[in-house]
Amino acid sequence: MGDYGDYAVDMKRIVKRFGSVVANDDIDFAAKNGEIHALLGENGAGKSTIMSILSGVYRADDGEIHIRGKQEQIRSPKDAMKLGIGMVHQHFRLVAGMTAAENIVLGERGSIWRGGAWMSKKLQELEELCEKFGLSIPLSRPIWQLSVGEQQRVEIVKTLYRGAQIIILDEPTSVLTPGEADELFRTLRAMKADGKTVIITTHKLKEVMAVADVMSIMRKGTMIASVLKEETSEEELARLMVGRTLETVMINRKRNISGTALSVTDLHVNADNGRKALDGLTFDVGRGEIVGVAGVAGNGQKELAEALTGLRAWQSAGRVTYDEFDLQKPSVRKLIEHGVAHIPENRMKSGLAGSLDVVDNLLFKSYRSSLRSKFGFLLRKPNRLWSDGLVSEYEVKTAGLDTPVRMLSGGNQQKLVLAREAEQKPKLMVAVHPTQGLDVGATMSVQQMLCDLSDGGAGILLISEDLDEILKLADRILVLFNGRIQEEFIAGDFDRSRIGLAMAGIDERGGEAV
Amino acid sequence: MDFMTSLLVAAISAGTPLLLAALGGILSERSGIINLGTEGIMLMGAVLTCMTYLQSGSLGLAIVVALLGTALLGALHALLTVTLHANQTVSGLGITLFGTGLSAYLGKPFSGNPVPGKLPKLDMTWLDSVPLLGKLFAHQDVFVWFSFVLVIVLHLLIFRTSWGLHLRAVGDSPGTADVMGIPVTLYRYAYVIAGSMLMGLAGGYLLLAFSSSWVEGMTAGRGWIAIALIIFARWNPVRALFAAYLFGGLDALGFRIQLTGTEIPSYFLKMIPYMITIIVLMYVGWKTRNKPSGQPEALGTPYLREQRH
Amino acid sequence: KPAAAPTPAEPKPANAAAKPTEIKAPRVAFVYIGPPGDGGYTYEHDQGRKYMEKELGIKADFVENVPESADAERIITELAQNHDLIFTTSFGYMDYTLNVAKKYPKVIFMHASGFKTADNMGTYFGRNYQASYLAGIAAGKMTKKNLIGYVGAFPIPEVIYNINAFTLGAQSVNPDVKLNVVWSNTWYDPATERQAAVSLLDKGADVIAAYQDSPASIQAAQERGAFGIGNDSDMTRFAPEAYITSAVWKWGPYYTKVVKDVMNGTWKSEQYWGSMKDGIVDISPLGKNVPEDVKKLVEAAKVKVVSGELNVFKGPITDASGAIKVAEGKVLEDKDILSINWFVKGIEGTIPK
Amino acid sequence: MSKDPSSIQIPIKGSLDTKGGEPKRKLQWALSPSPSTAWWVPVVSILLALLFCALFIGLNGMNPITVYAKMFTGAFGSSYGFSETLVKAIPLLLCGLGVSIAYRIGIWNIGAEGQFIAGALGATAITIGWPDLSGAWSIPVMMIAGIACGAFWGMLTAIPRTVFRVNELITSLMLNYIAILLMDYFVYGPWKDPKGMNFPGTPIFSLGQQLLTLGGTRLHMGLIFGLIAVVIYAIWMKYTRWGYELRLLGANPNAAIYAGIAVNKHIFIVMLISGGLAGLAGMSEVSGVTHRLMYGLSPGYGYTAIIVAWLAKLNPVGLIISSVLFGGLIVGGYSVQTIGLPASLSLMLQGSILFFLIAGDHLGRYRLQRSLPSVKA
Ligand SMILES: Nc1ncnc2c1ncn2[C@@H]1O[C@H](COP(=O)(O)OP(=O)(O)OP(=O)(O)O)[C@@H](O)[C@H]1O
Ligand SMILES: Nc1ncnc2c1ncn2[C@@H]1O[C@H](COP(=O)(O)OP(=O)(O)OP(=O)(O)O)[C@@H](O)[C@H]1O
Ligand SMILES: [Mg+2]
Ligand SMILES: [Mg+2]
Repeated sequence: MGDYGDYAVDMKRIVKRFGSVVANDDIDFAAKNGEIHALLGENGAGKSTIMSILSGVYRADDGEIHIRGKQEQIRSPKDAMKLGIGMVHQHFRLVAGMTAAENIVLGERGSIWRGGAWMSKKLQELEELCEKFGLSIPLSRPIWQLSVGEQQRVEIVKTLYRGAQIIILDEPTSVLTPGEADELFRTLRAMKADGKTVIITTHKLKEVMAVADVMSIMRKGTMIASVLKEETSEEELARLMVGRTLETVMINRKRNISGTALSVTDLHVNADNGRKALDGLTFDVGRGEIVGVAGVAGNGQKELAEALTGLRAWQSAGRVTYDEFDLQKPSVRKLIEHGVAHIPENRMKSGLAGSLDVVDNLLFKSYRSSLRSKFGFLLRKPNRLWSDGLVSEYEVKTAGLDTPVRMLSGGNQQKLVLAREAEQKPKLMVAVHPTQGLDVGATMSVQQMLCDLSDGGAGILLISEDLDEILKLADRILVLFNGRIQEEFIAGDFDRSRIGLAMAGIDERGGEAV
Repeated sequence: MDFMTSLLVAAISAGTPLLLAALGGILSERSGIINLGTEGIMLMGAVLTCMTYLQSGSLGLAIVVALLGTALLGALHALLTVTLHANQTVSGLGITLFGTGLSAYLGKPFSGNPVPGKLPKLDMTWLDSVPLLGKLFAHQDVFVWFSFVLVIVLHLLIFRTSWGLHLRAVGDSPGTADVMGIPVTLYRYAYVIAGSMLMGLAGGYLLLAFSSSWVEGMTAGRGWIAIALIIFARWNPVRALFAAYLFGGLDALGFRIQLTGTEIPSYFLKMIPYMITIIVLMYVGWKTRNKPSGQPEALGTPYLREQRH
Repeated sequence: KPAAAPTPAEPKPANAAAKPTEIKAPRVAFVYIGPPGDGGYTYEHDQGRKYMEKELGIKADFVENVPESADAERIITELAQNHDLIFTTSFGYMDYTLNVAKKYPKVIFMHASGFKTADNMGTYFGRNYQASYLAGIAAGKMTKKNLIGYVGAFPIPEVIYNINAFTLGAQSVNPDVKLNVVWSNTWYDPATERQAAVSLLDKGADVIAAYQDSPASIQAAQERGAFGIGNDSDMTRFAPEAYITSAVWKWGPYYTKVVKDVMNGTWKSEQYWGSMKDGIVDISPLGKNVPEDVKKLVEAAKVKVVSGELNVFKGPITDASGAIKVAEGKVLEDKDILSINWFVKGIEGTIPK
Repeated sequence: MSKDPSSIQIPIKGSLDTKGGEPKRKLQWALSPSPSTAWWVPVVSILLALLFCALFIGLNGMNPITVYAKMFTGAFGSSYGFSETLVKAIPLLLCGLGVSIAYRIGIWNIGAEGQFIAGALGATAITIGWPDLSGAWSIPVMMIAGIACGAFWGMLTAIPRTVFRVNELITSLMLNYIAILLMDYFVYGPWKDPKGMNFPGTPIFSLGQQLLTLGGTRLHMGLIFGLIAVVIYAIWMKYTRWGYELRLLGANPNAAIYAGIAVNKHIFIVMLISGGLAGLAGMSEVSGVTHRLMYGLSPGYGYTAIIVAWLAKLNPVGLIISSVLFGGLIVGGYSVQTIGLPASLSLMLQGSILFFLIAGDHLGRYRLQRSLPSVKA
């Protein structure tokens, strides 16, 4: 790589260790000016780590970094910023209590006074910026009220606003709907057209092929290869990532649906802010059936999942019955006892306890059972054996059973949650974005696992923003819009474009729904 | 002076040291660092004010020395909690022990000697004829006026300036602040130190306004009350003003009830401020049960850039 | 110094040991409730210690800030291991001192303000109410509005008899005078004491007296143009304009005498309650704004108190409800003074029962 | 544990191995974090703190060695001193245990002081209201009363917290002041010893109302209560289902809700236990040491207990060590006063020891490690 002029980023021999874990082992990575460069790899490959080094969040143990041909020391995010490097982190870096606009202008120096006039001037500036890149965000709402997609757009606008020339997006699409993802890609292309260098990490090969110019593939802390889009294929990428050829697993399903696992009648639920989130929902999930819930983020999916798993109260009128068990008022514990499993939307917020170890995190749902505890005492040895089994069965990569789960990579954390929930042998599984952030192999095994569960007679409510996933797995699709079921589709009658219309709130006859 | 007016005057008088200390605590906690050393820092502020005033005869110098000395204690707390990631509770309690001890040690040769001068007052005789305001404001000392100004300045600082925005970000989400190029460590140091200086000032004021001479342990637990008032005020300077005056006023109210010849034992009358505080908080808690508490999200947690959160 | 006994000696029958023996250079220790720099109670004991040290040319040890909790017993025990005479200067040490006295029969203990004794343990205190009475006379003359405010620390006999004596003194020169009492429930907390004083000033009192350790109340009085009466020590310097006087302790001569007795082997266990005549209590010089005639009046009364002609608690005395507590021609007995729990007529205030 | 050899965790080799075809790399020394602190770090920290304070002692005109020797012998050097240190450690241990349990689930109970006094009040109430209770019954009934009153005081913090979302730090602090005033009311008022010349204190407890003591010392059965409680705590936290629920709740309350754990119920119960333990400490203190309720009963045990708990990192064995350490520091601190050191210096020493301990705790987690910059997979 003699000609540095072309390279926006050139990282050489980067080494990074976390305790005894080598997250980046002698990595070389380079990205040219004005290209969209995708960084691929399985969970825990070290993608986030190397990007964090570039953006100054981590400091490399060894190696050098050249930016636009010049060797630079990046000691802090501030150094990175000065070099025009901005990053959208996998776990967003936003202040929940502040508005979107405040978050965007947060790092800004210069004028100290932040009166109303200043803010309205900024708002206008930001709106123009959003428009330029085709992003829409509610600028004056606090972050905690925004959906994940909106939060991500805030993050992107933030980097753009700060004039970043090299923009890193760490798994930007894992939390987006197809529509949102498409929007994001449009934005990325607009940024590329603007002369910016974009680096994104992702697991979704289809997206990569659609948007990236170059792909670099990492595996287990090392860099495997860099390939041009024109010279590769999805299959090759997958092989490089996983290190072996992936047989395209056909998902086989028995599809014998009988009885009801869940029956919901006239369910009304309020959101955190008191506004109505679910407005009289009625539907069933049969035993052995997978019901997909599609919809644009913020139409009540989150509240639906919470209401069904006992985390959120519902208005008294409705009625929810699980496999003949009639729930009077929300109780997580009763629902766990009656075999309701839940893969929550945000694993670190509620699905896991970061400072506890793997065993403790696997015990969440089952510690009350007589297999895991007797006379109020936990059975330590059996529990460890059992955990060890689960960890290897679900291929969770961890340094050990005593490792705090905060140390695990995002994908492996998700696998841990899945392992725990599936282990419950549930009668009903409420799965929210179950494959979010998972690599190809893991995604496949998770999907297979869901199918196996349903074949075993469990009802599955699959709430996902990955429409492809729903189309692939579901026996029935409910499209949620504005807290109501906009339309229902039965397997064999799936029509992508009609589903898309329904998600936008437009019914068959073409009129806008109320 | 009628009952209410005199009570209000008493409330301001008793509330001002609490207010200053609570404002200091708010600054510190807004940056994410709890400082349970308030009591010790107040004592150091008091003793340094007294010593310097006695030695130099200059009030100004006394206050400067008190501010510098308590800034050092703040820096120690920041060093331990920000740089060395020490447990903030232990460090704060250590500051209280150390400050109590050091102040007693330093003050020994000076105790029982009154400082040579009075607190300067801002006399506004033209206000005297105005009914309520005259009594409340016409003859307040400079510290009281300073505390009024400080409340406004801090409110604007926290909510209307970029510094305040940075400060809140550092306290709520240091990880975010860091990637935005805000120097988390610098902010935490600066605000812990500034907060300590206010606590020191509170101690100095307590000495100058209430006893004019030093004796060990003269704050008598006011540092702890100030810490409680921070929560009461939900980390907001303006609310801190009302909280401090409410507490001070209730404290004064007890004596006034005693003077009505009531049969209620004075112990129970002295409980009034504590009980009312709990009751008010229960009421406010119930009313705002669906709102965020206002507590800085990262309060009490050290920030390490490379640690996963 | 001789080596300290490593473990406490076995308790022995108390009377077997307390034989008067001469101790040439007694090792003396004091146990203080507060810091010597409190400017009040402990300060005066410490002054007494220094006086005694100077008079006798010996050096005494002291331990300050000893809480009246379990700690006290340990500290007294430790001191007993290598001292001959120990003064414990606060009431709360009484039981602890007694416990240790039983274990160390060779050591002499002197406990201030208590009522329990042993062969090797005596008690001592002063009739500071006599001085309070004199201060009351000054106050009674100085008040224009005939309303005096009194800030009391805690409703214990020591405070109550001082308030009563003070009131009787004021009434002796001004029969119309009324007294309002508030309890601060603290010995030393300037801000609280000031609050208490201000509440009295707001009610119209123009003289503020306080049985407290800090000068905050007289300072508050000065700011309001009222007069103030302090306690324990001379507090002129804190509020020269407002200062009238205080009852003050003069422990030095007494401490000297006790140590001398021990040196000579003449010490005996007794309950000493010294008076103005002995010089253990006094009033501080009257303030600069106190008129000459008032000074004269106080001076004259002082002579009578010292000579014994004037007994502060001489009947008739009625309590606040009007009931006769001391009949005409009788005097209140010491044991009744020491356990007093009523206010004399003219005092408005509550003593919790 | 993943047995897969291709797992990405590549242990760094301890030994130098640059043979083979690998290019030579320079040897690195680096500070690397390790999860725990070595045993000697606290010892060194304390020594440094002593060295630091030696400065002040020297300034005060005394020989630091004499002072420290006296301090040590005063607290640990004789059987009497050590028994006194343990007497001091008992309330610290029980209160420290109480606050530890609360901190485990993220509850900022700084109300041990008030709960301690409430416990003492409860136990004393039995002696006042039921003076003739037979000896064998007195102690158990007093214990129950002490624990119940401490727990009640804890509940007064728990209810505002769970029902009204009031920060427990502020309520528990306010309740401390209220408890002290309540105690003052009783000892100055209705419970005053009628034979006590109107002085503020209850009558001395009868022998049957006093805890057994060891030999001629003041070391009482409270020590046994404390040790039993610590053992129960250790087993409970580590091995029981309930302990697991509390650990989960402390680590992530949202996750606890998600796992079906009734958060408020747990907070409530934990506050009862926390208060109950402090209450037991209060009962032990009146029944074992002071033998009466008197004003100024606690010289701040409840607050010192917070330090004890955090120093121990809420760990059971640590609690025993740190309560004895602090008991010794206090006892030794008074002891050196008998040779003329001002009280203030022993407070400063306590503060400095804390500073050095927590600073050492952090610094001690770094080890100088010799390693290769990288190891090729
Ligand atoms: N701050 C940290 N502390 C400790 N270990 C870490 C830290 N960050 C990363 N690791 C470890 O480094 C390895 C690489 O993690 P990294 O997050 O870079 O993976 P990734 O490729 O981004 O995976 P994913 O697709 O799951 O996000 C993992 O084993 C992870 O546990
Ligand atoms: N507490 C709230 N107050 C106000 N608005 C809210 C609140 N929660 C969510 N919203 C609004 O609802 C929309 C979606 O939020 P929500 O997180 O419920 O969606 P979701 O379906 O779970 O999608 P995602 O998975 O992307 O978060 C957002 O546009 C947001 O503005
Ligand atoms: Mg990642
Ligand atoms: Mg990751």
